[in-house]
Amino acid sequence: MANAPAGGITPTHDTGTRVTQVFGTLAALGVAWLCAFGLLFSPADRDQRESVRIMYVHVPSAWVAYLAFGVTAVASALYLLRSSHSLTWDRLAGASAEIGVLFMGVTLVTGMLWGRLSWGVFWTWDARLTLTAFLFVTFLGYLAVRRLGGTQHQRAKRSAVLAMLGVLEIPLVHFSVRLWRSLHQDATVARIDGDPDLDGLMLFSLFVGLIAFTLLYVWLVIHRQRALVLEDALDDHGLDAALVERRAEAALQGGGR
Amino acid sequence: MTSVDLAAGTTVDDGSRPAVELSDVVAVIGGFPVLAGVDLRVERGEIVLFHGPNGAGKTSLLRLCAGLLPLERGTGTILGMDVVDHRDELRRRVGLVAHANGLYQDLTVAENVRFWASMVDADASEVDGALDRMGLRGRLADAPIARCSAGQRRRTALACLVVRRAELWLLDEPHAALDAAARDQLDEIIRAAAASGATVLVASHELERTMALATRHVEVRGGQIVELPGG
Amino acid sequence: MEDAGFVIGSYVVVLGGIAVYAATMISRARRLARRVPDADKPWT
Amino acid sequence: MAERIRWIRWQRTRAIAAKDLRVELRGRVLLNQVIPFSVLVLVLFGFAVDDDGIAQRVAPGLIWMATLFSLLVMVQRTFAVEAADGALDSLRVAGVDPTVIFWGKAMALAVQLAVLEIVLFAAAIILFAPTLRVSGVALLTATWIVSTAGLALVGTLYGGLTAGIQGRETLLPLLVFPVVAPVLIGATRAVESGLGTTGAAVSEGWPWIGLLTVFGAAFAAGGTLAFGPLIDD
Repeated sequence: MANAPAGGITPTHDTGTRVTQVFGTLAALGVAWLCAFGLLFSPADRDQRESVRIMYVHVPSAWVAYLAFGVTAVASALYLLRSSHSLTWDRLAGASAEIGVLFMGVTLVTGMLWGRLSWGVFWTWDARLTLTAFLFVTFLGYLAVRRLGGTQHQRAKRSAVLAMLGVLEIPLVHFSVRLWRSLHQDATVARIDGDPDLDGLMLFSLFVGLIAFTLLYVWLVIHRQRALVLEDALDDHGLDAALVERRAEAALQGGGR
Repeated sequence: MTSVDLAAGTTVDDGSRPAVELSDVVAVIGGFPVLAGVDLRVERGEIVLFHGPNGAGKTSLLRLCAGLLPLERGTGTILGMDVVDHRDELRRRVGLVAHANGLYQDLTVAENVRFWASMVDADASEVDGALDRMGLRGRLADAPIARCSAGQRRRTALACLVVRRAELWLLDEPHAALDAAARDQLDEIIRAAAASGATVLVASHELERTMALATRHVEVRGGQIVELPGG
Repeated sequence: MEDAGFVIGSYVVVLGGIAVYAATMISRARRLARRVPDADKPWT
Repeated sequence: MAERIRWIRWQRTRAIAAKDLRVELRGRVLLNQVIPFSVLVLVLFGFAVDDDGIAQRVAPGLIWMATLFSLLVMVQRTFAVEAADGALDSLRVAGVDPTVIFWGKAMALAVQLAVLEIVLFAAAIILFAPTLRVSGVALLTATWIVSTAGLALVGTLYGGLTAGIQGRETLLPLLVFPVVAPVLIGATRAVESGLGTTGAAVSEGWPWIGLLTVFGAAFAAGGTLAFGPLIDD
């Protein structure tokens, strides 16, 4: 594929604009504050001691993961229901799902690290952790299906329907795991985020963490969504170039007989 | 988008429109434009022969007419119905027989035809009629497809077309792997179909054989139609 | 700080993971952007 | 008019189910390959678990794990029959309504799955000799029916999506296993209650039947709506 763009002039803009710069810097500031406070200033918890610091990254990551999958579900529904079937919704769903899987992954890892410190075991079949793992695998499947072939609208329709099925499964998995966990009368395991008594400053920092991670999510999803726009545009350009080649092929073969 | 006509007759097409009308149609498979701007018009009752080198797009053209290949660009109507908007409706009246005959290997010839008949509520007499027309009666009808000859499978697939009352026949290399007798029989079947009002599009390499059969020859190259003068 | 390994580790996992993803994603976006004319970028 | 259409759709659904079952009777893949495979999986579990006490306790779980593996094989087989000779294309070219295809194939898959589960249950009784009691029969039968329906619906739905796609052997498990987790949990607990393993009471099983029914209903509705867009281009 010739890398000189079809437009001839070398484009100046990449996926960044004023909007992304604003979100990017705010997110960076928020995360910086979160790390500083989380690691240095915040007091250790009475009974969880230092391990509570993990909460400042674990809870915001989990929040963004669920937010991202929510956006994917809403965007998928909008793609299906709106008669315009605009691909923007599909690309937003795809970008948000990819970022959701990333945040869900780190949520699971930090959850295990925290679990290891709090109860000495990496994985407990806690209802919430199990649902998180379920969503992680479900959306890995979603991303795999997005990469299947077909036209852009085929991809969009197939992915949107799969996202809707994903939403349908959440309550089913949630109730079955909760019903299943209720059978086990193991020791009253402290809830995963431990609900240590958060004093004002700790609560405020957790809140800053949530805001910072949400800004980070928005920044990432804007860039990723635009990258998908570029990918689709390249497909179309690719198609134009391929059409030119294909039509030339006809003239070429003509010389045969 | 299931159309309301499941039981009643179709309500969309008035029969006057041409069987196939494509303008600047582009279709893509895996990023490659198999059809790169096809313009084609076929009247009802014609037998049109598409020939051209391998990979020219003959099969893709037939699959597009059968509503199996999504339209990337351009517009098209089959039997008067838009390829995109009325896709389910037009599919009901189109029959495609390709290398894969769309038959169930483990079922017998008769069972296959009866199954496809049940998909369009054709009754037993139509099934017998189709089997007769294709010379698939008696012991032949009870042979499982897996043990049938290429000719018998091809004729079974055509019987399924007849029983489905397909108005547009799309045949991809119909003469492939057939002996001389089976080929003549096939030509008779195609002529009879056209005589009874069906439109037949044939994609084939066998120029001499199908030259006589077709009312028009169209050369396909590089995903486009290259009209031959006079034809 | 007690359990420093795990606590610092969790921060490294979260922020490191996000940073790696952001870097690869944006550099790929920049490469794509060079090959697509500005007309096709709705945000410009 | 409406009932006439509904009658016709039901006729076609039955025709597809009958076709699938006849293809199965002729090919006998279920009898000759899938059922031996599932019993073999059970035997391998037996080797792995090794301790009779534990084996007896986990027998219900092993039955359903073997069923899930067999479900994947059967789903790929039912759509391979269609794709092998381009029949799925022919079904679509014939303009057969996707909902009819979905329910027809799901019914045929459910029948075959039900047969497989009975054989597996008998094999587990022989291999692992779990406690058996008459009072649990009603619960076991309910579990059998409801789980089979749920698994058949999910299998057909995601089998349709991956039919004819390269790499479907790996994509299908990735899509199906998370979704059928509730069935694995629910059906295992229900069978445990039915058999009385680990002293579970029969009454403890019925909430799980409720959950499995909701699961089946969700995928009956979800499948009817989603199957068309998923298999269609």
